[in-house]
Amino acid sequence: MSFTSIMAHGLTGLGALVLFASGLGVFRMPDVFNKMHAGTKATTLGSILFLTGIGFFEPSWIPKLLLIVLFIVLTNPVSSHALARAAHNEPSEKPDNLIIDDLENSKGGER
Amino acid sequence: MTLLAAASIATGVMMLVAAVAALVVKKLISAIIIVGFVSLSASILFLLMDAPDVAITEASIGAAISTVIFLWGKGKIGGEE
Amino acid sequence: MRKAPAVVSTSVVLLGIWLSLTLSTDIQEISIGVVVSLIISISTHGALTGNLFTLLRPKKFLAAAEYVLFFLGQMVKANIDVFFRIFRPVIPIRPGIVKAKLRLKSERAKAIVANSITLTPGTITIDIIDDEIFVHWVFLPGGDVHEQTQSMVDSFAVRLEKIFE
Amino acid sequence: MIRTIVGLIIVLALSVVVISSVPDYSLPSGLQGVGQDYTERGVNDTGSVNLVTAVVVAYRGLDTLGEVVVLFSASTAVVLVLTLVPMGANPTPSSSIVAFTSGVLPGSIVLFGIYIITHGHLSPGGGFPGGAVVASAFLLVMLGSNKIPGKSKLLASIESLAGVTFGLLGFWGMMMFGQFLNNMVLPAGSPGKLFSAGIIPLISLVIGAKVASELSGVFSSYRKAGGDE
Amino acid sequence: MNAQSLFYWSLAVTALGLVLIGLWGVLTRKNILRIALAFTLADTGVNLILVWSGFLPGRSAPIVDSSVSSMVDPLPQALVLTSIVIGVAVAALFVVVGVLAARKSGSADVRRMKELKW
Amino acid sequence: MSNTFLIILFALIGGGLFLSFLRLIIGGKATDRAVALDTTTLITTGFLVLVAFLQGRAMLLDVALVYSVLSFLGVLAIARYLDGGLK
Repeated sequence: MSFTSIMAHGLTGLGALVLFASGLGVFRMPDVFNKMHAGTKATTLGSILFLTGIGFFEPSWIPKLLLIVLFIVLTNPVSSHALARAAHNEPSEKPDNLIIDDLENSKGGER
Repeated sequence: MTLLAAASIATGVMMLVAAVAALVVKKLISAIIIVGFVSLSASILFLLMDAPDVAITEASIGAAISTVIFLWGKGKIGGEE
Repeated sequence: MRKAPAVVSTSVVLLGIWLSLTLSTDIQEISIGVVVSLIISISTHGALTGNLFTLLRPKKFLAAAEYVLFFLGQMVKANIDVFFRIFRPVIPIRPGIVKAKLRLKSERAKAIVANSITLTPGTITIDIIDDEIFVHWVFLPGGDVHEQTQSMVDSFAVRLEKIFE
Repeated sequence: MIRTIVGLIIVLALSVVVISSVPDYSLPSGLQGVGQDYTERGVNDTGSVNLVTAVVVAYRGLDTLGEVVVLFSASTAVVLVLTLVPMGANPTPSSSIVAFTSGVLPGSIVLFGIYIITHGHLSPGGGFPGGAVVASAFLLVMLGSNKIPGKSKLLASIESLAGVTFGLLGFWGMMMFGQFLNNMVLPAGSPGKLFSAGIIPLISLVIGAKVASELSGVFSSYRKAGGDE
Repeated sequence: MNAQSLFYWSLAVTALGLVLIGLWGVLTRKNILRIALAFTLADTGVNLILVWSGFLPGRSAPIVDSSVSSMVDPLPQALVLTSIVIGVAVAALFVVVGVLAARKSGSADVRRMKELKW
Repeated sequence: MSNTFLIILFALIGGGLFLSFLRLIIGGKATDRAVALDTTTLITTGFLVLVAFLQGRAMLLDVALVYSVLSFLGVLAIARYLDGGLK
């Protein structure tokens, strides 16, 4: 077992595990915002680890894999943020378990 | 080969369940989201059927453009189902 | 002409993207890539990267490198946090949305801070209204919540300020 | 309720008919007819490594011209019918992060679309998916920015220019070799290079421009029907 | 039944099932946009069947390479490629006409679109 | 890559895909489904890369790249719709 082989197996395995954890998190978490915690962070790191691991298996693919990683890191938080904003703005979509909610208060002040 | 066969069967089952769900689910917006998933799994199946060109086309059309067209239509009709 | 550095740095980045897409260093690919990336960067006024040449100064380069390392560390921490949370039988949550002040001025810096906060432990950005940022906590920290949030936001903002000023 | 059950019965009957019409459930042994021919001679005939693009652009180029016409008439119909839809309410403005992203990312998405279009003969892709990707960049601008991009004149001229160019490229082959859309009016080059496969890259580019401008035209007319003038 | 033939026929069953589900939706749903969704589902199913008709398990994608010995049929793939793009244009037309009809009759329910009956 | 390891990878990614798919079908509110769709597309990107690796052809990575870019647009469109930005 060489160093590359160990890194490749370890990173792909870990990445797949994190991707699985994100799926589990999206399934188990109770409300939208908490689902987003699992659905954004875990998928981003999971993709990074998994694609880097594949890069250790196939070194000539590394530029393209890096490009996929770059696009995921740039776009994933944006879509998640847009969804979070939508979930907060729409009264029927908003979860009711928030302990404090400064955004609602500041919106109330504006009206 | 066995792995790919298992993957295609699993994807196909998920796709059929999602297609039925898209037609029976209550809200139209949920139906549109689920149709997005159907197109995603169709893209996987195209890739498994050795048709990467078709997979790319399905991904580029089904992921964004057709979703947006339906959302626009729903926004223009307005009101609940 | 004022935007020339931004256009040049954008087209360099776009050329890099093109070459990593084609996975080849053939002369035909490079020439077409140069033409296409120049056209795109001129017609978008170099919006992709802005002026990247300021990063070549050693001080700023170090600041940027520090930011990236800090961000990666925080992201790994975030995932360990999420990982151990979702495998519990009962998921421990104490959610809340807290606001904090953001001192940064430029849109780019604001977007980077918001995206970094979304990817780091326990927090996602809900909205930015003017200079206030609204952060959702999965588990509200003990003590003064507003102070904790402010210090978390500042830990990113201070590092970014060194890059953008 | 009665509708659902009748529909279910019809569909089940249809599925029984289809399943019973399959003669035997074995694997076919190989390709027959024209498919076999294309896989054997495709690279020598057209110089294109990607045989799907070779079929779309070279062997069946005339069909593709017809399909582009279908796409054109469908999108024109959409735009025409949309002028009958009255204006809607004002949309909510997007947040600053989304607006910023929609200003930054479209350039790289367009670059990506151009990569897919120009490498249609080397890797998966070609005019149709590449044009859709370029149209998606336009879509991102419209989703994020709060202004309506008003370049429909440019779009219309690109669209008609692309259509005319397609026809002219076809007639070029007709004049030189007496065959519409003959591929070999340009040198075939060595397969695998960017400049190879005759006029296939050019026609891919034309198809891409056509698809992108038509889909973008549909989007911008949707947006105009909904916004306040 | 070995793995290859299972792979082959399961794809056919999936594609056929999608067409039938889409047909069922077109026959039984009442909202005009829901019918349009069912229509696109059937469209996707038809595309899957067409690509499947040129597919053989164990061969590779029709992009010639030094490592490739046998390929699947490129012709159905080329047809489907254009069919998908045409399909989205047709769906857009469907949605727009549906929007007009819904505005005329005041609801998206097809049973109340009296002007479309003849 | 040994066969067992490959099966483990397929099982983990497929399991994650299946769980987020279940959330997509069971739902709750529309935003729950949208988050599930987002997660599904990202896990699928990983899956497509794995398939490309199995076939050993770099050009299949284009599919994963297109998907990762355009699924973002789809989710963004859904978010903008729920926000009232697509009237």
